Amino acid sequence: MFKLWLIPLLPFLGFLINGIFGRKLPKLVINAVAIGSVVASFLWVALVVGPSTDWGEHKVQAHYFTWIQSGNFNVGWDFAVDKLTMIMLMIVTGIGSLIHIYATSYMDHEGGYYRFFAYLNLFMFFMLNLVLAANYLILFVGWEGVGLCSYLLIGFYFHKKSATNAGNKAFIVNRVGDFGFALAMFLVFINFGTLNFNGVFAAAPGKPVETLTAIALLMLVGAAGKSAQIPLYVWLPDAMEGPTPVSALIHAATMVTAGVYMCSRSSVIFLHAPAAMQVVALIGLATAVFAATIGITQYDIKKVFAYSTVSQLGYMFLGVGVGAFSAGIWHLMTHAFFKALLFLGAGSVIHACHGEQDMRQMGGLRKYAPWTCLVLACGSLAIAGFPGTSGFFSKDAILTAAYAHAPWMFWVGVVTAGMTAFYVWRAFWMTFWGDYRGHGKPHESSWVMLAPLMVLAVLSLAGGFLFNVPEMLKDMFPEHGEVPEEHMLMAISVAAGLIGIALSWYMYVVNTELSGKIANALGGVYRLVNDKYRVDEAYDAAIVEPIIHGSSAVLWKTIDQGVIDGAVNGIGARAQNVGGLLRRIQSGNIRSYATWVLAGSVVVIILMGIAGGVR
Amino acid sequence: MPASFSPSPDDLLRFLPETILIIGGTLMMLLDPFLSAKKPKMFGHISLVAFVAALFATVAANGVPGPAFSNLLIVDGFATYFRVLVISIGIFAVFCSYHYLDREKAETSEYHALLLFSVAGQGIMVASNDLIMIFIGLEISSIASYVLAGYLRHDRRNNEAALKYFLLGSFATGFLLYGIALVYGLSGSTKLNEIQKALAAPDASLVMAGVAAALMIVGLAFKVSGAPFQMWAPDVYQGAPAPVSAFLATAPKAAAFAIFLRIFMTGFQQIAASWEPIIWVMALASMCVGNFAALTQKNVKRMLGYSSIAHAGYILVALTSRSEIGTTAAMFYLAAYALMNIGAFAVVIHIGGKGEKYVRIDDLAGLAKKQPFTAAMLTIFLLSLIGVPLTGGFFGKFYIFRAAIESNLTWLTILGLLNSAVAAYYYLRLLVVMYMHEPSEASTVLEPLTPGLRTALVLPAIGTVLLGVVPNFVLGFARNAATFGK
Amino acid sequence: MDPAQIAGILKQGAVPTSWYLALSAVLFVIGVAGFVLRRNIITVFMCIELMLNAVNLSFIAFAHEHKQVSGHLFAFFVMVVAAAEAAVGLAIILTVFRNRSTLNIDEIDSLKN
Amino acid sequence: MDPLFFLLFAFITVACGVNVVLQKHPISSALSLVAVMASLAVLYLLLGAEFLAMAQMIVYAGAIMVLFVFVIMLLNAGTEATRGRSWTATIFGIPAILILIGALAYFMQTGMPQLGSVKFGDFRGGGAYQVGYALFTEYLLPFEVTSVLILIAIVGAIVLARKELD
Amino acid sequence: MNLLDLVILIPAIGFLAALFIPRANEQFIRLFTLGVSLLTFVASLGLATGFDKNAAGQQFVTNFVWIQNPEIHYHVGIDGLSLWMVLLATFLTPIAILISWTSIEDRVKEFFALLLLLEFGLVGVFSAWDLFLFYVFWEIVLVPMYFLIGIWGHDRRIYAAVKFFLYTMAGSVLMLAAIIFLYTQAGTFDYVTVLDQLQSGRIALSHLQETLLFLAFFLAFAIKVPLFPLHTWLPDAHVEAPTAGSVMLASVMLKMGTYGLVRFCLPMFPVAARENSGWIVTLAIIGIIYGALVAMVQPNMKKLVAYSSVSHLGFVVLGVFSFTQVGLDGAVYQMLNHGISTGALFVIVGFLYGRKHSLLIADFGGVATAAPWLSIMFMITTFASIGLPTLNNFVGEFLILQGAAIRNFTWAAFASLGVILSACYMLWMYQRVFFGRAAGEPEPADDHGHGAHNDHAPVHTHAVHGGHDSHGHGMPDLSLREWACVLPLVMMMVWMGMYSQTFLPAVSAQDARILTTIEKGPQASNVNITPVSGGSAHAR
Repeated sequence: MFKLWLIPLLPFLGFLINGIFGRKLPKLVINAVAIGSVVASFLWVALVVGPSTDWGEHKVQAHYFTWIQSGNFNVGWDFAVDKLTMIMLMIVTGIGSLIHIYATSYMDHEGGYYRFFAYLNLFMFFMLNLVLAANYLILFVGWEGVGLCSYLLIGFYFHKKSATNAGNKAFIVNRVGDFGFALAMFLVFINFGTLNFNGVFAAAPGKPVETLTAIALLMLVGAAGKSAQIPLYVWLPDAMEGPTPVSALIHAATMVTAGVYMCSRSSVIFLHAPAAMQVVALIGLATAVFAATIGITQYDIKKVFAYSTVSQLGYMFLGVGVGAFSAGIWHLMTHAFFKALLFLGAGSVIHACHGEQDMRQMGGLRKYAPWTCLVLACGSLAIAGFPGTSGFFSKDAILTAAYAHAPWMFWVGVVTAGMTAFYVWRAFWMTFWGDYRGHGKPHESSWVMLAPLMVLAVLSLAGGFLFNVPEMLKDMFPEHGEVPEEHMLMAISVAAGLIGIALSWYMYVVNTELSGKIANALGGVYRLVNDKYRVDEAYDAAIVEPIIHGSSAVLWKTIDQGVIDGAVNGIGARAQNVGGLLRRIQSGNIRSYATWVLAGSVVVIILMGIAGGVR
Repeated sequence: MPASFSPSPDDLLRFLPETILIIGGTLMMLLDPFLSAKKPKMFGHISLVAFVAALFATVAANGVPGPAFSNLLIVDGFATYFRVLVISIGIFAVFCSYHYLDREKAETSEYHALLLFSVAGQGIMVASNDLIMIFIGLEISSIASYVLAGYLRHDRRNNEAALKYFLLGSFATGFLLYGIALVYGLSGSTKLNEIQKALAAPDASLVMAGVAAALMIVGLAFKVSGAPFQMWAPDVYQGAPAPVSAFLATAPKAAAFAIFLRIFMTGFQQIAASWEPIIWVMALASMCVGNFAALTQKNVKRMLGYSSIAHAGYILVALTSRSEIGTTAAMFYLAAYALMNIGAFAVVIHIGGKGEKYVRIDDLAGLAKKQPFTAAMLTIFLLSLIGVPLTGGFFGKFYIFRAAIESNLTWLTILGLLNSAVAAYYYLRLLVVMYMHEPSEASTVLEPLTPGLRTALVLPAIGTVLLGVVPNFVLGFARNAATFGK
Repeated sequence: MDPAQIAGILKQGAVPTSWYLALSAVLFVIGVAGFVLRRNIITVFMCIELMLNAVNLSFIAFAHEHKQVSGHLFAFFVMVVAAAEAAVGLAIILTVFRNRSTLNIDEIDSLKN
Repeated sequence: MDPLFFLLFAFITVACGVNVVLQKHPISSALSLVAVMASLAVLYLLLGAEFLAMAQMIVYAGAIMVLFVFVIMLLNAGTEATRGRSWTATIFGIPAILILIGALAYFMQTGMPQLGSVKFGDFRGGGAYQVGYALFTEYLLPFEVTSVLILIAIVGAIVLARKELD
Repeated sequence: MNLLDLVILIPAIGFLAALFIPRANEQFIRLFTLGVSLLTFVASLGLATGFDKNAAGQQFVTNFVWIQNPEIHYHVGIDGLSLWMVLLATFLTPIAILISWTSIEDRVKEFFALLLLLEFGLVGVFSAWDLFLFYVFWEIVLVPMYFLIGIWGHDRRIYAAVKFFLYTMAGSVLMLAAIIFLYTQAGTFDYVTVLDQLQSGRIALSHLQETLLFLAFFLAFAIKVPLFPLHTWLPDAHVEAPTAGSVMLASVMLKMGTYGLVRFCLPMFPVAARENSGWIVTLAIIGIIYGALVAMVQPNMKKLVAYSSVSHLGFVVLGVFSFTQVGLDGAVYQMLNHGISTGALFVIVGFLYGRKHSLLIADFGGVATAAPWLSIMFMITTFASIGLPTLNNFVGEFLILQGAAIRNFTWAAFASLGVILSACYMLWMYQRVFFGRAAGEPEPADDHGHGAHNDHAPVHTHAVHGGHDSHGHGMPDLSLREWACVLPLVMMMVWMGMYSQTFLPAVSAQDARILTTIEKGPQASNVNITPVSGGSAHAR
């Protein structure tokens, strides 16, 4: 009807063309294919599917073929579009298009150019699959597929061990999450007999709370993996090893928000499992605070934004957890705008500084890269929740809902908002103000890169006005209770943001010595935070190392080679020993042989005599 | 049975195969002065002719089944089966011998005469219906074998083998004979059917029958090299000239098993309940002793000696099941066993070189590279010895264990089968050395395969495969024969 | 068998067949013992003859018991066999002695294990 | 009289039999064996086996034992070496022999069916005529076949003992 | 003579014919065996097209008496279960021949002839419907594989070959005992009859008998699978075997075990199977995790893949003993998947070995630069093996785990850990072999990026001093012949991952029949475990 299959398939074709023939194609063709396929897909969504979709109750369903069928386990390759999907489709294809365009310039001097775009297109394919899916398994296809692309793109510079390490880490940590997701699906099928969203959500309200809680918690594990929540967030900061457009597209705007999307998609289940909701909210909140503290201490510009992403994702989970699904999705969208902007801007900065990522080696860039400075300012304002910007609306929606749920969550959220404003602006000041501290002469990026930035800057600023997500989604999710003190709360959060900005201005523009003093004063605490709480090290020591050493020393060397093979070879050796013994009896001496004959006959005679007597 | 001075023509026909063999042997002695200097190979040809003629005579004799010579002999399917078997083994032994005797410069009429006499003795054994006749046949076979084992009298190994074989063989014969005497005392006859009748009588002394049977088991188990009476076998097979080992490991064993089966399945059937457990243990012991002791052998001939003990164990399993199926299985297995062992020994003859210098397992190294055909033949025999399907060895084993399970000998079956897995190890070692090691010194001096040995390889190989793929032609005959004419 | 019985037998003048059998058994075992315990090959071989003689005695005793001549024939055949064995056996012993210059049975053990 | 004869010759048989085993020099053993055979011949006679008694003396004690003595002389076999190497034979041999005789005695005692008794002259079926008749009628085949046995013995002796193979 | 007979006979005839080709004509021998195997494959495609998936029972049946008394039939036929197994064997044999094209130089004739013999045995195993015949084929397969490993293998080939042979032999002799026992009860070796008699209760087995028979069959199959802790022959055999041997071993021969479980163990002894499923599944799960953990720390690629097979086949056993339609379907499907993906892994590892004559991971690095297509193919295979959706293994693993979850959620939870671990060991290996730079490798080739921004100096400066053209010679990309080996496999991965409907319905229909017969088993009602099929207990 709407040829929904066209949406993911276009990028997929791009992937095939670039992947197979890209080596021999000129860059121009590669660009055309890569960008063209995504833009075409965007246009299809925006111009054909979007307008024709009734924004009311109507839901577009499409069944293409039966994928897996076994007994009553029946999963089709099914797509469906409703409003939530529509929003996601717009974000993915829209931002995807922008980033593709940006990347043609950013990656211009890189080796493996075609490879990069092939991967990127493949990512689009899987991501679109994810959002279009009409059942959990197809969603899972996209889910895993984007993980694959994430792995490939993080490890894009595959000569670098740190890059491939990061890729592995991302994939494996995600696998841990997928483990939960898969188990959730098993439970869903066992209890609902289907994996189709329609069927599941229709039947969910009637199911026991325990079951739904279990399903929801397992889904949360999956979502935590994909969306980098505690305790599975560790892969995301490392994922910054990938090229910057990747960080923007995959590790900020789209893929990492899949967890939020999935939870919102399953809102029916979550809503009937309040305990799980509570857990979601707590994890989201904890992640938000935790990552924000780390973000304050980082000097690598991409790491700052990475922790900021983790933190913002925590916000979204907080929104979902307190029942404000639409707020979560709203924040998802605005975050996609401003975080994509921030990352791409950071890319531009890095580009300007000839690959330097350490902010201590930057400074004063506003003179060399004024446009970059400008757009980054917009993004930073948005993330700080400056009134009127997109971030302001979505963050406020979440905090309000949190207040309604539990006021203390609101307060924690506000503190986090302040910290967010602080560290984002800290990065801003360190990069653009002061004097240039690096090498070489920084330069402004090309217009191909700046154009998408500007679009994003506009969206960051105006996204809140343009797309009122809660309004769009109001029939999908239950209404959230009004909070009487709404304006008050809004003021508090805005104030927190402003304080953060001001503080950072003071510390990094006015009194640049201060930060060092504070850091020294805090001593161990500071170092702990700067070392990201040494969580990676703890994981290594507690999980990775024991597993590897245990596997090698205990399982392989001891059990496999020692015990089992030892037993097998031991049987062989025993058999040979027995053989040796028998051979010794075979002494070659005729008299001993005769004795054996004699002894044997004695035994036989006695036994037979006795047996004969018994009858 | 009215006594008469002149045997009937039928009687003579029923004894024709052995007559031919004996005449052939005697003729050889007469021709010795004319041939030995110029054409020593003729002796081999003559004995071949005699064997083949005897084979035809066997078939002819089978046409007039029945007892002969006042019931001392009986020509039935069972007898015919084993006559054909031992005569065929004789033929293969001749083929094996041509090259060997030539190499050792020991081609004489006596060798072939003794071979013919030995087979004649086995023919008598298998066709006997009387313990005393069995005894005489056994002694003809054995005494000829003693001499054959020590045939190369300048070779110390030959001497020792002959001495051991002779002394221990006579010792065991003493036990057998004592058993015969006791049976005779109990039943007043040495004819198997009379013994059976006598033992069936309600007042028969089963204790003494048991003792007599025990003594005979000792004698027969010795001949078939069943544990714990097996000790001589490896020494003798190792020490005797290789073609003689091939012969000793097969023909006397087949004949001994034939009388073992005949005596215990007819004469001593009455007291089966008492001998079954004994044979049970003996079967297991033979399998274990043979297989385990073979594991670490370095000499191929000796290894084959141990392996023959193990195979005797399998056949004893068939005997333990004491059913017609069991008898059939034993008969079938003996045929398969004979073929594969002759073949394996033929390879040993081939690689041994003058004075049997190269009979260690390591001397097979690289055979597959130097002479792939020989290696392929040995592979067939070894696979059959292991018991891999589509070979006679497998089907034989299968049939034996089938018989055992039908007789509720489940545990013996399982132990036996596990044993065959153990056995695989040492046979595999030959394959390993042959295919996977680099050629050794032995293979550098290896001569091309002579026509005689080639025949002694190809025919058994074909036979082994045929027994595995289309076992019916032998199996059907064996099944009819296993009834002992009942 | 108590002395009284023996006295009865002596008086009667007939020997129970079982006495012959017992004698045969004893002789057989002596033969066996000699085989196992003696070291000279020729002596060992003579012990085999002893065993065969013991069996012959049994045969003849049983022949008497059954009043048959066949037992005698068996014994006769055993003698022939013994003769043939003796010829061959002594020839084998001769060759062994030629090659090794010993008649000690314990020294003929090069084929082993 | 019979029992006394029996006991006398049984005693000689056993004593000489033991002597065969106990004598150190093979020639002594051989002579003891001749004595065993001779006394056995007497026992055969008592059992009515006239022909066999004669055969025993002529064939066994005469021919076979002469062969033994001849070979002993030929090989100049001295007193047998005392060093024994078979532990098995010494450790297990003697107990096994004792158990064997015990077992045979026990089973004969308990298991033997009721047997008759022997009185000299009560069985006359063992004369040369009867034996000869049986040999050429009922036992013709084994009789003829034993000739092969003798032939083998001759051939075997030639093969093994002649001077040179050429 | 129907098509199936042809599929069985062509390799056999080819084998015999190959023996008579003069050994000097090496190229002709290669072409001849390839031709034979391709012909077989084409013929077997006819089986797939002519197969009616809705018909019960076996198809393409040939049944005549081979040996009278005991009546042994040459009874072959295929059903939904064996169809794809046969195709797997015929599909992989040409590939195995192709990958050995140049790597085998010693005794060429024997090698390729043995591959045909192997194919004959494998096809036979999967199509035999007479227990005796099955056993015959089962053992025949051992022989060529023994020689393949022992003659053309690596350093410790002899140890590995003998271990392989003895392990399998030890297991199969007990199966032989069980087969004979069944014969004595049923009076026939014909599997259909035996099964019918067992199910109708005409053969009344005591509980103990059934358990022992089950265990006898199970042990033989479990060794072949191989199930933990009977697996230690596998790493040795895999590592030492030549590539073609590893491929056939991993891809097809291991399936003999799992196939046997589904074909024989379950239908014949349903009660024993259910009663024993607890510890069997426990072992399977231990195998899944254990195999994965041990694979992770292997320094040798082939050994790593070998242990991964232990892990993957643990899944299959788990699926089989879940006694659910879903699990069973998944298990059968996973057998095929594992055949394809592990086969491809070995094929590519073989390519790597051919280039560098090493199997140690540590000796590699940076292959992706020198041989991008090789790396991409291996990447796809890796992800297939990890169980990425859209590639084949995912379908199987998911169904298995779903089936296991239906039966017992804890099983699924533990087994799913294996999915995580599989990503760990495969990716870690991939990283070490293909990424990074080979020692002494110069600046990367033009189209392969080091990040202009991100790539820090050390790698650069270090690399400049490397030999100039080492990677060009040492690590060429895929040749045409190699493409011909890999591409069909990769295409199968995608096909099987994307459109399982080609394969699953036939399997599913047959599995359903098996499950029904299990539930109908004579004594089934006495047992306390309620059979569960699919998710029928819930929904609908």
